[in-house]
Amino acid sequence: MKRLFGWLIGLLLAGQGLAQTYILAQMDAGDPNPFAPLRQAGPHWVVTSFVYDTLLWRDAQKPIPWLAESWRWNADKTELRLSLRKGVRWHDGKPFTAEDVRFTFELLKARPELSNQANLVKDYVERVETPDPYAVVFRFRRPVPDFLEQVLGWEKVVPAHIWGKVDNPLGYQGPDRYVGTGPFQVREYRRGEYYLFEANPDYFAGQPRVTQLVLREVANPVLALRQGEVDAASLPPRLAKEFSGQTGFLLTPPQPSYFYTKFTFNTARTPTNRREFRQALAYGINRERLIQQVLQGDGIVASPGGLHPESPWFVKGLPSYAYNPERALALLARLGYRRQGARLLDPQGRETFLSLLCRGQDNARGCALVKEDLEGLGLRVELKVLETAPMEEVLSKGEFLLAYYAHGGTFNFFQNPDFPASVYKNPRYNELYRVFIEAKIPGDRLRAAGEIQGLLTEELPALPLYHPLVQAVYRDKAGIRLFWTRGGLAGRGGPPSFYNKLAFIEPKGEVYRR
Amino acid sequence: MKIAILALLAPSLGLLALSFFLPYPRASFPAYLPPGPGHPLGTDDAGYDVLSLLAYGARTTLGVGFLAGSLATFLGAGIGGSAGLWSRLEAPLMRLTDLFFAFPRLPLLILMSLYLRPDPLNAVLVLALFGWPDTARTLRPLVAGLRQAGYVRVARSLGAGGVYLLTQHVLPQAWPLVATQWILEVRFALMAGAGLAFLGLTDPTQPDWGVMLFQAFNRTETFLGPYWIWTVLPPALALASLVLGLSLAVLGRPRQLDPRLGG
Amino acid sequence: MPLLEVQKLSVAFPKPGGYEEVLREVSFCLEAGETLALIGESGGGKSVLIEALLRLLPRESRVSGRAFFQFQGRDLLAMPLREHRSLLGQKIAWIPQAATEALHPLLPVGFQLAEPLLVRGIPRREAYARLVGLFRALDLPEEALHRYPHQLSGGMRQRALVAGALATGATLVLADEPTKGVDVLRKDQTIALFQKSRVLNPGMGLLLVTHDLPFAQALAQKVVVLYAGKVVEEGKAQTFFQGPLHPYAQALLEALPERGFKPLPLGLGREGRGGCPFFPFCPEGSMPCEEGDPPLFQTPKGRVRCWRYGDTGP
Amino acid sequence: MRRVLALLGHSLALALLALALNFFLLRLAPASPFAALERDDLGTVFTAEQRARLEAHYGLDRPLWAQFLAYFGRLFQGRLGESFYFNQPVTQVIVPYLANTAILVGLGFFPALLVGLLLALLSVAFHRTPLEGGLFTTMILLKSLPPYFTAMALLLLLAVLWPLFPTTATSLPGMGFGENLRRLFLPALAYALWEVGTIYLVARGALFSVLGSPFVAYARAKGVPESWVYLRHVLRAALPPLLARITLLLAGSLGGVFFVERVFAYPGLSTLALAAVGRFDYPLLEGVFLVSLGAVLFLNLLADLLLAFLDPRTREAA
Repeated sequence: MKRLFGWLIGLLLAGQGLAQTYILAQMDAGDPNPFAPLRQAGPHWVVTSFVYDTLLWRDAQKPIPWLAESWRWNADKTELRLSLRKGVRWHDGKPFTAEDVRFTFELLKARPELSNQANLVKDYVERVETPDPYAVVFRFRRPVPDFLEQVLGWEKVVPAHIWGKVDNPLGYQGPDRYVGTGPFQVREYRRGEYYLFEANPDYFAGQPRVTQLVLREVANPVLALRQGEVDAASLPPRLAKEFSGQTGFLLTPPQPSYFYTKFTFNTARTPTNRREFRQALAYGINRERLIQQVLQGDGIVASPGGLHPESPWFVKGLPSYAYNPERALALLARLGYRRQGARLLDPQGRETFLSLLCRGQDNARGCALVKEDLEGLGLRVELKVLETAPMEEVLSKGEFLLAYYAHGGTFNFFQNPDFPASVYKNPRYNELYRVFIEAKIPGDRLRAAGEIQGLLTEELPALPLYHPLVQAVYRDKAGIRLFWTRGGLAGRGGPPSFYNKLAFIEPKGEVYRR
Repeated sequence: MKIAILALLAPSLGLLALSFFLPYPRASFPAYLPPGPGHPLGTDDAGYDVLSLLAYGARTTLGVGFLAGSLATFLGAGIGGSAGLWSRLEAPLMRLTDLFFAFPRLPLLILMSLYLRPDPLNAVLVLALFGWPDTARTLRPLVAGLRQAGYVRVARSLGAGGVYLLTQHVLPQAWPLVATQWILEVRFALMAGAGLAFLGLTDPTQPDWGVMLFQAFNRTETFLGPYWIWTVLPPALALASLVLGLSLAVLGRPRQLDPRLGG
Repeated sequence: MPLLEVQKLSVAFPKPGGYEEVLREVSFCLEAGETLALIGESGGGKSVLIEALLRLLPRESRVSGRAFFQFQGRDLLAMPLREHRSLLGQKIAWIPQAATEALHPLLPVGFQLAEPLLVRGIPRREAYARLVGLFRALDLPEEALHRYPHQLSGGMRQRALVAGALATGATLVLADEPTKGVDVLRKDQTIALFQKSRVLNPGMGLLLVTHDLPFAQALAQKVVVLYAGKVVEEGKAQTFFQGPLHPYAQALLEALPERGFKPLPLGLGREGRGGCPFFPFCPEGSMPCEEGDPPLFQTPKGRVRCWRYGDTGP
Repeated sequence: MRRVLALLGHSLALALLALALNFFLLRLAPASPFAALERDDLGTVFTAEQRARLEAHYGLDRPLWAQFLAYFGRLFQGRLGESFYFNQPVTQVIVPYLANTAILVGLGFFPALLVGLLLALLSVAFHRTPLEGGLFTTMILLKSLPPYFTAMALLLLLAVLWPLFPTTATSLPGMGFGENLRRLFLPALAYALWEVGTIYLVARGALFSVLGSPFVAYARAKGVPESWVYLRHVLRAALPPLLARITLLLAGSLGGVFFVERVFAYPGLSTLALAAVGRFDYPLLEGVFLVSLGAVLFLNLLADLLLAFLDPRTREAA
């Protein structure tokens, strides 16, 4: 009965956009202030994207001008001139000007620990000038074409008139820390339970569709959706399908997430220091079965090149290491491993023992399956499960042989090879990466990307396993239409999410057309 | 009452025996098969056969439970006994017991998970560490009472050393009570062990009843479909019946020392 | 019609493989205004008799026989429990044995003593007033009412219990070993206490259970001697104390220091072998005593269960 | 008052020892909060400089003994330092979670106490009858079920199969009292079911030990009706040792709450603790340990005080 009633109310109010609340299922990410270096970037970023704005934003497909109306590079890409949007106000009513942008990036330059991407600002930005209240000029020490998306699409602009007075921004607890320009203002944050955001009526990009937006921590999103305890959640397709066809519910098409699970080798230790050994193990792991058993089919096999198929630099046609135990054993034989009955003996005739570390309880299932596959080849595998912090410690110190864990950010490359940098050094990779970052002509970038992916596929410091499929399920209220932001919310391969703030505002005039 | 206890202990022992006939559980079946031919208890979310998981799980759960229980009883009897016998030792040992009682278990549990790799052996150590104070606290007053018992004083006057007294006189007398404590400690270890697993502080790839419950709990499907019937009930009932059996077994046993012992 | 007439009262407790007889067909009468002393070695079942009358024995015990109570001439043992319970604390009062444990450690003394009155609906003020009067009569300090049992001395506690019993205005008072654990010095104080309570409540029937003969002699008008659960002698107090009939009673008297301090023969007699239970210890034991258990013979100086008083006379 | 001082002294010594342990156990663990910086959940890698500046901000760059002094210095001012993960004072982070756990324990423990006591009284009054037999076995059964199983069963039965109660234990803005009660009902019930068994058994034991004492017979002999005998005499005599033991029980029972919070994802202290372990947030962990230690010590002290004050015999001596 309760659900029917809730649905009826939704229908009635949908039209007029009267006082209405929309509840999103969202993990609690701590205080919604702008600076949270240690907090998981994804969830905190999604929560704060409703309260603060960046110079660039992204729609379903591409980056779009946001607080910055337009921008121009100089010839050798060492200077970037931006003209800002006018008439934008902070939540406390003060006007948004170029001084806020200058202050924000000078702050990040001085204190790079405030945000993940701030080290790029420190390394590349020499000075930030404001020729007039609505124009900003970045001067770079070295050309960095990707700066727009990687940094300006990521860093939240903060009000100078508030943070200017704060000597230690990281632990600042003043009530005005929540002032932003975003479509919603922070009304209440109940730790571990919910964020209550209130609409910012004169938001520059459009009128928010609901007066109150609640981001709520829920144990079981499916049950919460059924009972009307939340209005939107992202689910794996197998759980989302019960809502397709139900009146009042809308679903986005299933989407491979930018998170991926991967199997990492310690290239500094025998036997995983041998490239053929790593390739052999890659052939020995049945990734299709992994997806079938762990995700009940809700996943796609990840490319060994380490990039997500949706990434603009994704290269097709790389060798796919499809499950082929015979090929694996052939490779191992070439290295001198002999099969004796059920066991595989190494060149010295000893049994081959491998230790596999697995991060977090939710990966335990996958770990166990990989262990079974490798034992199928005759290897003896000892498996250990560790919590996040101890695991990262072990990885950074290189005290492991094989590791199984998951993280996001597969839309883009990383400064160092996608691997505990402390262990796998590959000068060629770093060279190619520099070329990729500083290439001026798109063609050069694509070629560099292709070479990097080819190198990773051949060298295989880590074998990406799968991308899980996700799908948003949400109530049809206030005309809200969720969509997947290609490339992640913050443009640089940011948090994969269906909660793009554009879906929660009525587009106004030229700023953003759906 | 005896038959009830045996009936309750039977399923666990039966499963333990069964584990020697069933193959080691592998994730080689379709997920969430309902109980039927080939899989009397169906399969779980990752395609493991629930019955073989339960059987092999019995090995770990019972193993850890009985080992930890015995270790805790041994420690408790030793410390409690000596605290009772030598008055000099009484204060420091009992202070130590108080500290263990005072220190909240939850944080200690978590701390252990950081230092110790989560394998069954460490689980035994952790559980024994939590279990022994209870036995120490129960045994000390009784042993102290025994110390005043006539014949113990006589033996002491004949030059019997402390250890001799503890092993020859005190413990044999207190034996029925130590056995009761042993059952209580095993019961605690079983419950707490399954609790450790449920909090994800044990090795999830080692089949174990607590891990089965934890895995089922972690899966949303458990609450959506009828799957909980064969993924949650079997391990829970197996554990509950064993613990219930032990609880009833304790009731019939002596809790206080036999008054004739001059206690 | 006597205040209390006990007929063939028997009590047995379960023991592995059957029942152990503690009281065997005990009969006696207690008149209003009279004090009867029930004498016997401790552990001879005397206290059990009181608990049987109060129906406080554990459920598994087996009680038979009748106890007619003068109040309505009804049988105390047969009436419904609720009705019996309503008599307690009104018509029947109990002065428990170990005064120290009988009082609830955590409740003030006054409240505990007033409880039987409060239960009857007597207002608190009136109940306490009655107690104050009795406390003064038994020279107990008034504020002892508001103190806790552990703050009172042993003697004070006993006097409080007596006051409690008297406060109920009960016609039948059952006192259980009032001198037990009382040192010789205070024994005569206890005697004075009971004499004063007789004065305060002249109409009451007082059943004194004791193994303290001088105490019984000082207070009782009638005496009943129990041995191995049976009444072995019953008679007027004066005649009894000049010369008891039953050999056991004589042995009891002679054991007193002022009467020669002869040691009492050990043991409570042979149950279950038919003959007179006192036979093995009886100085005048003879043939019939070994085979048959003598009945209670009526003699001018009272009833006695001993073959010597058979039809052949003493 | 002498005894109370002794008790306080004892608890204080215990607390100080635990405080020191609390500090070192964490600092020496094989993990550092910044290890997660090797790569955050979006693959970004923090540079060495960023990491160094963060360590400086939290004072982790100083030698261990200096950190230890700072730790104790803060403690005396009642501050618990700043959480690495939340960049906020630890007290500010802990208080809401602690409040939630306190509410859950309050809603669960006290009804369980009342019901447990009542059932114990019933089973003592109806000793050796089927009622007592039935009560006794159900209670033993309740204690043998793992707490998280009862919690899961309740969630399944009363929130999923038969949606009487919400499945989410977290609150919503503007939730009325009734709605709040509804969301707390299942977790509280699950916790109560876990505690009632133990309370019943402890109470039953205590009542039986009192039942045999002479003042009970004396009460009956005063014509006091049976119900009063149990309520006023037996219960009153058993109360001091019983309450003391139950308070100790509460101190040891925080484990039960732990599981209930885990099943309902209830935002309580244990949820915070588990999350803090994953991120290895020293100060927050220290804060959680201190709070739970404080609670346990307080309850132990309360148990001793209850025993002393509720019994007039020991009241003056204390």
